[in-house]
Amino acid sequence: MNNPYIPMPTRIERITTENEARDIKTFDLSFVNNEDRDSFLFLPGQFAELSLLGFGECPIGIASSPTEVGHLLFTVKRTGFVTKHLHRAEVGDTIGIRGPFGNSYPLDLMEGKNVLIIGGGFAFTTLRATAMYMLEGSNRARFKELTIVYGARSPGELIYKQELWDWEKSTDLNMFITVDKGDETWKRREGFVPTVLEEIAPSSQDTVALVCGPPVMIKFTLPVLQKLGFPPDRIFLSLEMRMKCGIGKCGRCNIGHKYVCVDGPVFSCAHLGELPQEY
Amino acid sequence: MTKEFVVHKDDFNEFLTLLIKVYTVFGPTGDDGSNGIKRIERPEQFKLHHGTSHFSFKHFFLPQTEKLFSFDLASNKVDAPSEEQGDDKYSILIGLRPCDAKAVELLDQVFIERDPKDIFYAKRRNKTRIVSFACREPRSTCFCGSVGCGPDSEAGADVVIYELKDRYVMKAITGGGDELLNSANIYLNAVSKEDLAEKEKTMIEAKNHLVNVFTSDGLDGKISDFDASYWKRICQKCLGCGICTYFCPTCHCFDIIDEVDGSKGRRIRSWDSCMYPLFTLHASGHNPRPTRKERMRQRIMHKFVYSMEQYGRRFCVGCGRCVTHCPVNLDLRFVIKEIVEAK
Amino acid sequence: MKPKSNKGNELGKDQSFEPKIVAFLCNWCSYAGADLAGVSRFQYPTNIRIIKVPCSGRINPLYIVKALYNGVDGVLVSGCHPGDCHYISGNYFARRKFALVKKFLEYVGIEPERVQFSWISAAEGVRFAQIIDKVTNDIRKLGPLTYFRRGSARTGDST
Amino acid sequence: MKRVESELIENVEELLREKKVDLFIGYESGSLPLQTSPCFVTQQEDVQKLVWNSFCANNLSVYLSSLMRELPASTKVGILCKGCDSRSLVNLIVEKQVKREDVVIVGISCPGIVNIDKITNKLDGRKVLEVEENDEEIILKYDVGEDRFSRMDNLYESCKNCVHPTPSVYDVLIRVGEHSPKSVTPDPMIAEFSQKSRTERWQIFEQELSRCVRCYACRNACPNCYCKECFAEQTKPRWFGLTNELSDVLFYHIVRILHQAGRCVDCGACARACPEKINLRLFTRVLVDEVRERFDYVPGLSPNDSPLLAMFSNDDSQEFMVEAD
Repeated sequence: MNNPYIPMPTRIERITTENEARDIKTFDLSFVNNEDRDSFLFLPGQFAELSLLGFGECPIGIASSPTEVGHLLFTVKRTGFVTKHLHRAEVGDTIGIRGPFGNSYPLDLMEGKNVLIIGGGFAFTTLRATAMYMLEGSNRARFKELTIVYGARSPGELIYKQELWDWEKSTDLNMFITVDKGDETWKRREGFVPTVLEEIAPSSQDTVALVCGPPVMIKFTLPVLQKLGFPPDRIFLSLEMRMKCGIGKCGRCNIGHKYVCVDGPVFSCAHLGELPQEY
Repeated sequence: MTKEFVVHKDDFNEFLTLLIKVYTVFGPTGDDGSNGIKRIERPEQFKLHHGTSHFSFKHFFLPQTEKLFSFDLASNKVDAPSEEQGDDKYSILIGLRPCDAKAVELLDQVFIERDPKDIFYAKRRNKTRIVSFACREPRSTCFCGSVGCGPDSEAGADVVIYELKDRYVMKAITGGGDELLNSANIYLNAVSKEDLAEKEKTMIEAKNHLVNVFTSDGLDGKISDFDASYWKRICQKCLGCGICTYFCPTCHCFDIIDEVDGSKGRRIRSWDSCMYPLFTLHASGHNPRPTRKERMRQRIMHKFVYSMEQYGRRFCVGCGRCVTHCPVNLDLRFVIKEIVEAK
Repeated sequence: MKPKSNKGNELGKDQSFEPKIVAFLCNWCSYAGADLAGVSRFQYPTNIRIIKVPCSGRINPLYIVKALYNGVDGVLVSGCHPGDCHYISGNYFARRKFALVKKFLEYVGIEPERVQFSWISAAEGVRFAQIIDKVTNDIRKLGPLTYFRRGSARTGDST
Repeated sequence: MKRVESELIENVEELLREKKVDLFIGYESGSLPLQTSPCFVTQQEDVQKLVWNSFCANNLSVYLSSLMRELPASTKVGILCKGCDSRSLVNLIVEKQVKREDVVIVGISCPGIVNIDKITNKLDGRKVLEVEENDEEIILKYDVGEDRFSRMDNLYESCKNCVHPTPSVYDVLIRVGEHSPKSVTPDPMIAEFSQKSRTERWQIFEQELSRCVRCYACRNACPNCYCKECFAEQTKPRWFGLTNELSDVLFYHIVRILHQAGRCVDCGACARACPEKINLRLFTRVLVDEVRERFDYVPGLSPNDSPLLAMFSNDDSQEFMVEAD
């Protein structure tokens, strides 16, 4: 009987500060025990509970794709008690990890279709994992056209900047980067993600949309997607909820009869429509 | 062939003594406080409550505070509790009512049947046999009949004891129950037709005692109007304390936090309640259930609707503790009745 | 990256019990009194851990109970003499609060010497040393505060 | 009691009819015999639900602080107040949680509330069909036979020592019990507990509170406890543990009771709400007596008082201060 509450020890290999406000950091972890690493099989979209002994745990989406061997990335914004102390961690410290939990983005449904990824602010973590997974050599052919629309409040708040610039140049996908308000050095597009999405107007023909971002962005993005002809069962959202156990026992992360930690965090809009609007 | 035996009332203490030799026996000892379940070394200590007990038996398997593991910050080492079962001697929890026994079976669905198994709960539960007493006289607040349970329900119990005038009819429900009765078989007598008839009569009498404010078949699909106006009215007098959830035998929500003392520390889980403000408060400050209306609605929907979809079982056993203990007498039976009739 | 815990060292291993005492000193008078005692080399026991607060009126009974809960054996709260308060009435409000706190803690069974209040002005270096000496001896006689100390582990770092 | 009920219903009907009140908080008969339950009346036809008997125990002022935050500013709320409820309400007014002009108070000079546990313990399972009462007695009718209980012997402790049965502030007063305030005495239970030795007192304090399951009913039933974020639920910082281990439970109760210093009106709502029947008044009442003796202050008597700990006087006694010997 293995104990589902015991975290697996990992070592922090690298910490990169993602934004100017320095309150978003990406932690690259490596497992201390190899059998933990081998047992930690996940798909893009899943999350894990990061555990800091003495402070507690917090559920964070896995930002790296399973194809990035030797890397396990978690991007964490400093908001609460545990994340505040996680931001004080240094390279070489040991933190615990439990998981992988939840479901992934619907890779089988996306197979052989176009994929539209819409991200906002620091909620681009699991979407980055999905993009990396799709762009990986052998996987790329399984999917047709990939379009990414990603925006943030200001240029300094964009995360994974290096990958963004590489993807912009790459021909494997169409990358659209925007900021709500640029500054003098900003030469690219300016505007909210929903308005940019309307301008680009990608065809909804045979396309699956993955959306993740702050509630206000989702509120204005969904109508645009509907206008573009995306049916609710081909729009997927990744939700955030207060969580403690991550395994469907502690009873707090439910939306209707679905637990976000077990039946989510990825839900299709159609599915969400059936559930009570209490999230 | 279910096995039923008769034990005379004056043999009961000896019968219990034999069990105490073979098993470690726990049960109510008359102390009404929340820690009312104690080890029973002598049969006189065992005091069965009249009707449902003040506290629910839940904290025998899911204690209010439980250490998940301790850790040492200096070495960053985690020492998990030992996995093996400790002494493999079985224990008996005696003195439950049928509603409590069914509640334990419902908790089994959450912590044992559904993966991943919760080893803390499983460690206690797998080693415990449940001996419940059928109800002769349900309390005025009992509504087990309305939720598919009953004064003679056998769900969750290994042995059910029916109290007659001068004897007990003991029925082994599971193999474990069989084994349990055999370990004190010198006091078991064959059950006669009259015994069974008297047992039936007392059970029918008990069922007539029940006041069915609503009926279970009227429930399906009725409690679904999420945005109905009655939710606001229902919760108006609720004080938002945690009594109804802490005394409910099927409420199993818990919180996990760390506690540190110098370089040593422990991660503990302790009871939590959907009626408390922090239960779903996000770090961003957003709270999907900001007021008591949403929380009361969640408590009722989870027990009567969501649990049906998650586990195919209704998570209310009608023990009536939330009715008796509520400081403002917010009676769940009349709330359900109002919801069903409003449909 | 350890959780910073304000727990002192383990209990004094030697036989003579050395109490741990928290002293909330008001910045304008008592803390200055302590400075004066230090500057003038007056000897006083080292058992007290000084926490400087703007005024004795700033002390919420929650802090006193939290100190006892975290494992100290006694608490002293010291402020300016009535009339000397830098904020005019801070110590007057505090006096009423302390009267009720002392009454309640004593009533439920915590030894009165465990939680003490005093007025020490900036010029009373000698008196500061004497009071600290008296408080420390009182508490040393009582022995460690075991019956209220936190269970096996304390809550996570409270910063 | 029937006269009082009809008088009450008349008053509330008039208040609602003339739009003096948008909502009236009173009692309705409970779902169990011997129990009443708070009820919120907004329509005229619901007025018949209102009752008054010896079991109207809840302190209804507890709803006012949250109601005043939720309802639009102009709403007028009517409330039925016994002596202690009105003093809790005055305390809310004094502490600026409720404005006097937003509240219409129907006062009842309270004859004392009967402790249902004392009666239900004597029922041993018999089912009560009907309850009647007169000034001296409670009459319980079973399917066969009946029982009579004296009201005075079965009152709640806080009612037995009640000094202010008549509301300190009201718009309409319904006279029930004709008795002037009793002599001002320290509560005998507190005096007797104080005689015990220190270790004995601490042992009782621990024993009583060891049964606490931290359901927070004592806090949520108390009109004085209206903080948006209670210290018990603060996470930045977390002051004490979440367990029901003794040190956490004692921390919570000691600090909560200290927060009642000079504010508690000894209505007994906390002790009534406790599911474990912990005698909380044994620990809350001591400060009520201390505040009266030391500062000659009784909370909740007039809306233009100011809170005890928001005032001071130059000659407050300070005998407890430590002096260098």
